[in-house]
Amino acid sequence: MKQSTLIWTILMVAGGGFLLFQASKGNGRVYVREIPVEATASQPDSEPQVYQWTKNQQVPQSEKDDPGVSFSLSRTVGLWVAAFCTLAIFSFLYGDNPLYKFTEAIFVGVSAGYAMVVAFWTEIATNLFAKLLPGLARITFYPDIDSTTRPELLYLIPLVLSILLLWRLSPKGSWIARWPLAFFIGATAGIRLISYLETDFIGQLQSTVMPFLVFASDGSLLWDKSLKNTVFIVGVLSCMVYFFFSIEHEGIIKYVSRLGIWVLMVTFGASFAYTVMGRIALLSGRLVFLFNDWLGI
Amino acid sequence: MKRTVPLFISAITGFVLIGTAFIPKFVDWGNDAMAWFNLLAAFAFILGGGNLLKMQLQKISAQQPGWGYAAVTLIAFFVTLFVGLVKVGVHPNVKFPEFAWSGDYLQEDGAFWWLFEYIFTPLSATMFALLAFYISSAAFRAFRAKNTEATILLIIAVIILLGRTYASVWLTGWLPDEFILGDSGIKYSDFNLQNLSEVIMENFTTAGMRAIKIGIALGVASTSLKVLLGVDRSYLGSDQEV
Amino acid sequence: MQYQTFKSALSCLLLTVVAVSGNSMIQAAEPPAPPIDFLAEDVPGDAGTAIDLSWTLSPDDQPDLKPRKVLRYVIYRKEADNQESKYENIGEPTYQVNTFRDSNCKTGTPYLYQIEAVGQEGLTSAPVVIKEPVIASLQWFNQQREWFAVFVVLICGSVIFFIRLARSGKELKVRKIAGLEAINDAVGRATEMGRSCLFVPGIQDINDIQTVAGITVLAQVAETTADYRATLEVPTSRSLVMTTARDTVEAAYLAAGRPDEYNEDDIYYITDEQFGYVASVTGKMVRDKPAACFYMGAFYAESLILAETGNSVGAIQVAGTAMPTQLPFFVAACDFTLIGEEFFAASAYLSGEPQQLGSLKGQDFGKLIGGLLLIAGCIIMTLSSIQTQGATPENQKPTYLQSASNYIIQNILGKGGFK
Amino acid sequence: MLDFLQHLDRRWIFLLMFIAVAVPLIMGTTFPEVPSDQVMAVFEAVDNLPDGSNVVMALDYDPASQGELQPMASAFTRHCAIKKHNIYFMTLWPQGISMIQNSIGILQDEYPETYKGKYGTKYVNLGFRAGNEGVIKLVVEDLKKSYSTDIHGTNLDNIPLTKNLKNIQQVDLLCNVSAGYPGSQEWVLYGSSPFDIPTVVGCTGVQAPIMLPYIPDQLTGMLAAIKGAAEYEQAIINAYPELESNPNAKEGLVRMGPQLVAHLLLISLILLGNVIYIWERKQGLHQ
Repeated sequence: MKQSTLIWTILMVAGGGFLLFQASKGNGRVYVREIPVEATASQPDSEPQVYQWTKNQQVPQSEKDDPGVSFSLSRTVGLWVAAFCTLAIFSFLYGDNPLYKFTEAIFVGVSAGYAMVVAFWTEIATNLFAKLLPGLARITFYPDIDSTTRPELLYLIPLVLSILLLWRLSPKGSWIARWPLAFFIGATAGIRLISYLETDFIGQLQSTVMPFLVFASDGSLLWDKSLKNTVFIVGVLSCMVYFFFSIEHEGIIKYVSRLGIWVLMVTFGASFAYTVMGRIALLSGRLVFLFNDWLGI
Repeated sequence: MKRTVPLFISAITGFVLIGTAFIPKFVDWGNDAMAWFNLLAAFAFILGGGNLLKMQLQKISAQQPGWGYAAVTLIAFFVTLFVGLVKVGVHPNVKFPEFAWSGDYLQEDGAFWWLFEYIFTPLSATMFALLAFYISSAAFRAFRAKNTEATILLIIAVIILLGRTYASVWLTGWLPDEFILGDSGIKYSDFNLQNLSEVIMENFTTAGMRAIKIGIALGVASTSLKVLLGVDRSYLGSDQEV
Repeated sequence: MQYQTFKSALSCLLLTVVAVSGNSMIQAAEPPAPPIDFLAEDVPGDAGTAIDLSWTLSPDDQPDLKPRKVLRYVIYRKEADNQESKYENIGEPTYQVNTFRDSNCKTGTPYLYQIEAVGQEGLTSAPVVIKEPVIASLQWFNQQREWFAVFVVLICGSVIFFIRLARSGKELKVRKIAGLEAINDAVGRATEMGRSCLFVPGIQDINDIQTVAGITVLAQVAETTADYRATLEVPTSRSLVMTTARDTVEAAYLAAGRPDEYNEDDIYYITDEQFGYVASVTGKMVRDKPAACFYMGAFYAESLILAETGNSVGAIQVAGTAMPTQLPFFVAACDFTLIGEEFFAASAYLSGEPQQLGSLKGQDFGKLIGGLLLIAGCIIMTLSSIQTQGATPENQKPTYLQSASNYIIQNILGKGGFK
Repeated sequence: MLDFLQHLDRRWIFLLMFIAVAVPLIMGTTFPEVPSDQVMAVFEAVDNLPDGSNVVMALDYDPASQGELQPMASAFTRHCAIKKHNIYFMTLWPQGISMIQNSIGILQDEYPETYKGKYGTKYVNLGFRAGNEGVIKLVVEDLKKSYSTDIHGTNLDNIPLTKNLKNIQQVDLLCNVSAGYPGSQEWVLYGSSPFDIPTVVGCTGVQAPIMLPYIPDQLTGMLAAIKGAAEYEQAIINAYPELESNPNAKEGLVRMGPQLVAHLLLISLILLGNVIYIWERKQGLHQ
């Protein structure tokens, strides 16, 4: 135990020293170019006033001495925070630890807040507020709404349903909150029944109907294509047999469903290996962030 | 009563929407219902967020182990919510500068953008990248030739793993580009790992996926019907109020 | 290296050739010839808002001509009955395109269409107008979906039929599914060890049918945990799923006769964001070490993170999902996996109610229809390809077999309707 | 030894994986790639256009998938820059804006003589529009209906490149890099296939099987996953050897190094696992 603590302490100190060294060389800093923005009031009735502010554009480190480029404290802090977060999540691979717990707590808080903010601006503000009260929305968040837009009263329905849902919080009659849920579960069932049967049942059958034997235009048999088609059709059929619930896997069915499960295993083995590539690319991406963007190796 | 009315509501909604799929004039009703659902889900954040608060506050007030982390979660949550809803540091839309609130909530250089760019994104991306590690431990542990099925799984996985990198050229790149039997259309080089992995993907994997999808479609149909007919009504809770 | 130099030399050469030939083609621009056979017809099976236009390409619209003589076509429309109506531009498809759908029509209004080919320097061909006005008419039944409606009626009908049959007391036999028996064992083991069970209902909202199926499985699992007096934790990533799951579990505990053991706080919301949710659930797994983990619902990339973490704490894991891309990971990392259709059958099996088992028979009937249709279609296509083997396709009537296989693909499984 | 392996702590496996990815990345090890036919189709689609053609670059991905897709987007940008094409950037993903910024950075840093200070005449950034496939349907028929201004709020009628552009059917090529929905499939379904716009895409490994059926009729070519990106980079380097010395032009090739090592590691892990398993069975541990 002591030995491992010592090893870890040495590693930490070495890592910290390396970080300081890299930082002293000017790595891990972000530079921005300030771009002035000038905007004039758009409404005919408002005062003809010019508004000015600046916008920052991140530039590579090689341009840090260019005119108009300055050191950005907030983005530099951000870069270090991002690097800290990355390392803290990776530390979970070693085992649960206070660093991970701290990051996890932040992650849950920030992501829950993020999801709510996005839902507020993209759903409640855009799809409810702006639809029901376009006039008010125009002078607050969405000036580009046409001034002749009329309220769409149909959107009162989801509003009422939402209020019914929130009735749950009241001490009495909270069962009424099941009504909107029942409405949407019913809608889900109806819509998915149609869409799955159409695209996945009929659609997949349609693309599987093909001849066992394929001939070239001069009448000779194309061995490879015929073999491919036959394997394909037999594969699909045997898997379907495997999924049958009514018949026990006995007799001939046993062998066919066995073939079916083999085809499924080939499918799974291949998909597993195929996905590996993308996942490793993601890890490379994170390491590139640490090595290049942060440490500047 | 408490279960009958909702059951009635879901059955009518479901069957009406099945019917509208065949009536061109009403075919959009389903999309409308799903758009409304997103609004309902947005309002439901009050329930979820409320629950999150309650759980964390309970931990803090009872001084349960790790209550400090609960406090961190609460602070992070409120800070994010505040800067996002109030659009801290967001400049107005360039077209309409006189409307102070017209800027995009995720505008570059805003406080919410900073949280997104430097906390949310690296955390998500790193969590996602952990998969590379878990894939390696799963490969070590799970791909063992316990029976025929598992053996097939692992052989295929190895072929594809090799076929997707330069290793395929090292190992089987020497296979000649010649026909095996006269002009049978099959070449030796068709058996190099890269082609082999493509053949597997094209034939077996697509076939397996197709059968799975056909089965899923039927499963969805029967689950939907069970819900609509009230055969399975577990999602509605009970008749009694506890 | 030699090859590369050769190649770049070749591409230089090619470029020069293209450039030279391009130059030599430049001549005084002249208007292109108009397109021919301009036709319009009402889109079948729609709500009367669209008209399809088609034409034969202008003779000057050649794919290998450089510079192109035809750059695009311009389509105009006017109301035939309205005297004040003028031709308005409704779309500009590019060269080599010979169809256009005007999906902005008023139902029942006759329209006239006009097309022009536009060439270099904006020169236009003579306009071509359709002979008779077209009307976009409203259809009350989408005839393209006639055969699909037959399938929906057949499959739904068989599910309903078998449910009725089961209700009337007829015993239905179904085979066993390995993963389902494991659920009871896993809960039992958790009780013995004094550890909790974890149920993850996927990361999608309740408007995904997989989440609904996951909740129905949760109802059965909750009854088992209530029986065994094991703790059941359900972290959710959606507020509405939390709400529904609470109702479900509460009812299950009530049904098991242990309403006092139900604890609302064991079913809680974490966050909507995929990876934030996973970070929290895996953290909790490592700390609480649940003895049994169930993953039932719609999963994405997080499937393997959850399953590997569960494995590292020694939990028995049962997963069920209809996400084809995530099945391989569950199959590799979990003890038992309900694959696709089995997942939807799970709650019927677990409930043991005969009427629920009836729905499985309905599913089998659907597979039977699909399988037979597939075999029949493939055999007919094979026979027809043997029959026409080596024959030249030109000026020959389609044989009986050919039209039969076409009917299967285009009409029964396609959008052709009965016809 | 086998005893140690039998109870192998998975943290050792994690460490091996880390080394397998990190070391080739730091060393910058690359392996020669042989561009496949599909990749060459993409290369030729960009290369055979006359210099200075109009290309729409639709970058529909976010930082989370940058690891897999950035090399493709960079390679497309670099290739178009070599050919001096006029580039229209746009995205259907809100986070795609910073992805566009990366590509513009390449144009300005590596090809300053063609692109520096030529905003509006050689390239234009249309930014993000919400509406998923709805935006695609609009821009293929009437660009200015959904994009009245560029990302800086300048009216499109005041920008030389967009002044006369009615819709994107008029461009010579559409390059799309996408990580999911909305992305390649939507561009093909609503853009390239109904209007016959020549289109090439770069997408993740997960999307590749979905996109395959569209080739070659609706889709000219596709780069699938990091391997596709690496092959495309190789194809560009083969044709334009001056890029050989530019490390940024080998981003994908460099990332194939970790792929190879990691794949070999995974295979050895699978084999090792089976050796242990067979040994255990001989010891009678599995009955």
